[in-house]
Amino acid sequence: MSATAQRPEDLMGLSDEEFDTILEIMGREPNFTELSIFSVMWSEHCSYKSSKFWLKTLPTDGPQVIQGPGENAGVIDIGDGLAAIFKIESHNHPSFIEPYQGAATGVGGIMRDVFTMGARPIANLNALRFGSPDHPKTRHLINGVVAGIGGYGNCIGVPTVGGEVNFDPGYNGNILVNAMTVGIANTDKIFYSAAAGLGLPVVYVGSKTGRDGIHGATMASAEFDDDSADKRPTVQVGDPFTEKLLLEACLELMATDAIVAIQDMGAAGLTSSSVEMASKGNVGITLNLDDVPQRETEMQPFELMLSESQERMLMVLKPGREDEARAIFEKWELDLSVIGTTNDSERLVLTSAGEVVADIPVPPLVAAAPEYERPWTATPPREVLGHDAVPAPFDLGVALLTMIESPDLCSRRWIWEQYDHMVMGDTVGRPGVDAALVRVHGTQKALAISTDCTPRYVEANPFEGGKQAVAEAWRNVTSVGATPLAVTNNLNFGNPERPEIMGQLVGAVQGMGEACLALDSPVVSGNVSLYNETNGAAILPTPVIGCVGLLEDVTQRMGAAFEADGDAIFVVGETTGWLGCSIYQRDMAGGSAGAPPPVDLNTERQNGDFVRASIAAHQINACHDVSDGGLAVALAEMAIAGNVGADIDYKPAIPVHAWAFGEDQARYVVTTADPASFEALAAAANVAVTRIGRVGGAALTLPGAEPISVESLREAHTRWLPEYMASR
Amino acid sequence: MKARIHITLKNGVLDPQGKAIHHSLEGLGFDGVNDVRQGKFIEIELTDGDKVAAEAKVAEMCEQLLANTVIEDFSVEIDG
Amino acid sequence: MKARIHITLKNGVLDPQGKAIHHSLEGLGFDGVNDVRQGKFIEIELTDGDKVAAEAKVAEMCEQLLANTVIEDFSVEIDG
Amino acid sequence: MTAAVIVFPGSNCDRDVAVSLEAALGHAPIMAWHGDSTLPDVDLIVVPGGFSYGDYLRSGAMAANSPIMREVIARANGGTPVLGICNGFQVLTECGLLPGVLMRNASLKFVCRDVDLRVERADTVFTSQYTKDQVIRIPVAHHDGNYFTDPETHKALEDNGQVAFRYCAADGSITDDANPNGSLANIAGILNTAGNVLGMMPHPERLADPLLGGLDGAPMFSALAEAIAA
Ligand SMILES: Nc1ncnc2c1ncn2[C@@H]1O[C@H](COP(=O)(O)OP(=O)(O)O)[C@@H](O)[C@H]1O
Ligand SMILES: [Mg+2]
Repeated sequence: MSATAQRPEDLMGLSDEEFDTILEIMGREPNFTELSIFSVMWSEHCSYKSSKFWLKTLPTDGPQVIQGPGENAGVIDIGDGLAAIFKIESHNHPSFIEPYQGAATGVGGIMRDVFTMGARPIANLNALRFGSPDHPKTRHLINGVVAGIGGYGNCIGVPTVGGEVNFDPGYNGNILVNAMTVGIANTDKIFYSAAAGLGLPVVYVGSKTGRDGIHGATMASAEFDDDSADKRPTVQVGDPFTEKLLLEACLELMATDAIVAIQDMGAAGLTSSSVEMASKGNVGITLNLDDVPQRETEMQPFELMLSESQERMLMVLKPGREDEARAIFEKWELDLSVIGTTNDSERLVLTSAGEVVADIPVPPLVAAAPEYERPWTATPPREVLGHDAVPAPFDLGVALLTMIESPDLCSRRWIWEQYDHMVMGDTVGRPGVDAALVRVHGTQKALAISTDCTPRYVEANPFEGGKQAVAEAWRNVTSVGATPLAVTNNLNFGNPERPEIMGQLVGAVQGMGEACLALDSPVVSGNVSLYNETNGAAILPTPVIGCVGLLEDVTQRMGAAFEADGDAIFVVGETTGWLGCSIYQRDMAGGSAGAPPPVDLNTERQNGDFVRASIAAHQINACHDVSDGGLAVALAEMAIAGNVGADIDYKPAIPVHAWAFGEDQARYVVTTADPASFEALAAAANVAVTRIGRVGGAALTLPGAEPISVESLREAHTRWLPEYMASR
Repeated sequence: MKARIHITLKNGVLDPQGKAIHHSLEGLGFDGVNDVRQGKFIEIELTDGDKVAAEAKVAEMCEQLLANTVIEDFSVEIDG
Repeated sequence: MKARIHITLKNGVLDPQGKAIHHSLEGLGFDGVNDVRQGKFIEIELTDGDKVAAEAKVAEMCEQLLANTVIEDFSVEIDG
Repeated sequence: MTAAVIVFPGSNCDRDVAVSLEAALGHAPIMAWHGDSTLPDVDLIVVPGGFSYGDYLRSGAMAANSPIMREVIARANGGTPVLGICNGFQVLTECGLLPGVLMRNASLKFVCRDVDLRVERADTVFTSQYTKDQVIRIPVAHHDGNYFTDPETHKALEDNGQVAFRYCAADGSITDDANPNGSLANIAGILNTAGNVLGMMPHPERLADPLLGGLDGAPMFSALAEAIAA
């Protein structure tokens, strides 16, 4: 058989070369079902063909890492026999088409990735990017996405404890919905997907299979077009109630030793789950498709294999344990069906109505998956702007009020009040600023979790922006007193076949990698979402980082609220007044320009370690990292959180607007009752700290500005989002 | 004048509510139930006027607000 | 055999959903809307059999589960 | 001196309330499965929060029809204290132990936040460690908490003193602004006529640990522990 063999008219998104490779692997022409399986397995989504080369460069090891990238989720050791299991995942495109169900099923999908490994999910977060508030679709999309995230998480009973939201016209035609889940398991009870062992039953559990989600770039085919449009809904509907039952049933079965391997059915459903289990276990799997529980009639083999119906799992059990498993799933009112067995053929064989409908060798299906080193061009460097390149505001106080009322900096209360952020009884405090803190049930430990990315920095300089995303997440976790342990990441970019977009991805990954290494926070899981474009316009490059840290004793946590009158306020880290790519520049001075603030990873590390040590030594009373909007915004947030003002009497040597709104990295605002010993500690640690004022009163007074009452700060901060959402 | 609107899930779209109701009916001992689908029924009281125009207007309301046409179908009847 | 069930709020019972829809329709510029009420529409596919018996059975389902008769009325039609 | 927590498919505050009960009682409650038709001898029954059956059809409707609820109704009629929190309140109204219904929030949105409650009755097994008119702060987290009933039933509730808690402003005044969901007369929780069944939308179990933001929910559990120990 050679490349001259008859080509089907439709290669289902595969290239000519990829099709030739398939002919070689099969030694014959693949039938329609087989070609469908190759097509989805070799799609960008499942094969990571554009990004794999670069992802391999990321640091993924460390003494804390139990399982890095490659399984359903990453696993880290948090001591005392416990592990934190977490991952982030995108559901961008479906959320744009149908915001409620798209976001809901995104949440459902990432939770399955976590509990399939044996963890009980304890926290959900979400990183959202919407288009301009003026865009006619934005309000509807926010409404639907927030309701969908809440609808799923609230119902299943896992608290949604944090996240982030940005607005930019670059997302007008392509919003981003990235969902992260963190779970807890015992280190000796972690489940993997390798189906090792022969003659073992392959078991399907969960919802029945319908024609949901059989679609997309890979699958526009003549056969599909023959079906009426309403036979193939492209949008999946989430069923959080069934997922709750699936979660409880899986955890109950996992408490026994009946499971050999388990894998959720996510993208490419039964195909990718069965192929992955067979490949990792070096076995073959034969499935009888007639035994797959079906919701609709006359489903074709390729439909059963490609369906992305939600709330399903595939398991390999020890022989003879089927009845025990069935009893548990029946108690939870779920379907369980033995649909196949493992064998030594290393082939995926599918049968239906007594006939073989597909027969593919697994090792080459996985190993020969394409991997491209796509051409890329580096983003041209931008000029470093001086202070005078960004004009001062007419009035510093008015500028601050305007900024904290703006879409990107205002309070997210309207969002997080729609999420049950307290269920499970371990959420410490309420959402607010910095990392979320969730106690590990029944212990004194807590996990600190934050998601971060500043796309305008990444756009200006992908390498620095990639570093900054890691640094900011790490800083947020540090701010509450926790030690960052590892990160997960979601790479959201445009079309990788365009060299300038590929250059963004390369730069961001390199920057991330360097930061993860320097900050001892390896990447343990992640997700890549490419082709985020509409009409040739790409989104801002958005490599979202989710960082998880550990606080051994939750009672030692640090808050961001100003507390005691008279506490001295310090800035940790150096303030040069970097206004290039700042929010101030973008929103108050006519647009994003110049180089973004560089991240010095040594300083970042040193300052963060110092802050953490000061918290542990009970030296400080409040701590907040400085990010979007600079010092003035950080101070305003601390004043609002504590309902106490501050008098900032420091006289900066640089223009005051640059001092107040510049976005130099590696900085924190802290308060202390004992400034002398704090300064001594800082000197000993060789960390730059600057005393800038004191806590007290009912107003925030910035250098050279009128006092602004905390009440008016709060009003400005909370006004925009509810009003925007109520208007039309 | 009254518009009666039925909003139902498109064929093939999963109906978690219908599924749960079906299950619950079985639990209550009702047999012979093969499938349950749940939809919405909306009644709109309109100022009297032209029936044909009213029907077009209500269809427009469904498109814009009442139905999610990605996953739902709707039908409109005008009474009286 | 198919049962079509309409479940509507009794007169005088507050309908937050209907009220919100009414408000939104006005916001979208639809005029001439005097009132909006939202109810449920449930379709049940039954094993074929006696129509009269089926109707009684479905009414029983409504009484026991599908409707909350404190606030809701229901009506049942059996098709085909 | 034992309590039972009823667990339905989709309950998700069952563990949370068990933690509070254990802290107050000194031992863990019995977790009773919805499909069981018998219940061991207990001194207190809690119907917890969550999304029983996904809140599909109507919140609480399917759970109200489960086998265990027949037993719960019998025990309630026999005088055993029954506490329904959030989804539990919805189940208690659906099964007829309490009058009225909990409709979709007036905002149509799920709401999770701390609210102020005015204690209207401090002379019940549930509330004896509060004082009448005390203002307590407790979280709500629900989509269907908008209490409604017909005018006669409402009048009877008020005349009999069956309203246990109302949403209020920080100073205890009953205002529209303080009402998170549109409930009739700001009703947040009601008793049956005998006073041994309480349904409430707010979650006392979420504020019974200082680390979680306060302790205003704890007196309910200690009051119950004291009452059933006596
Ligand atoms: N999409 C969201 N979902 C839930 N919480 C959110 C979301 N967006 C922001 N938040 C919460 O709002 C707070 C402020 O967000 P952000 O400005 O990103 O914080 P920070 O500057 O400390 O990183 C944080 O507690 C964050 O977790
Ligand atoms: Mg941040």
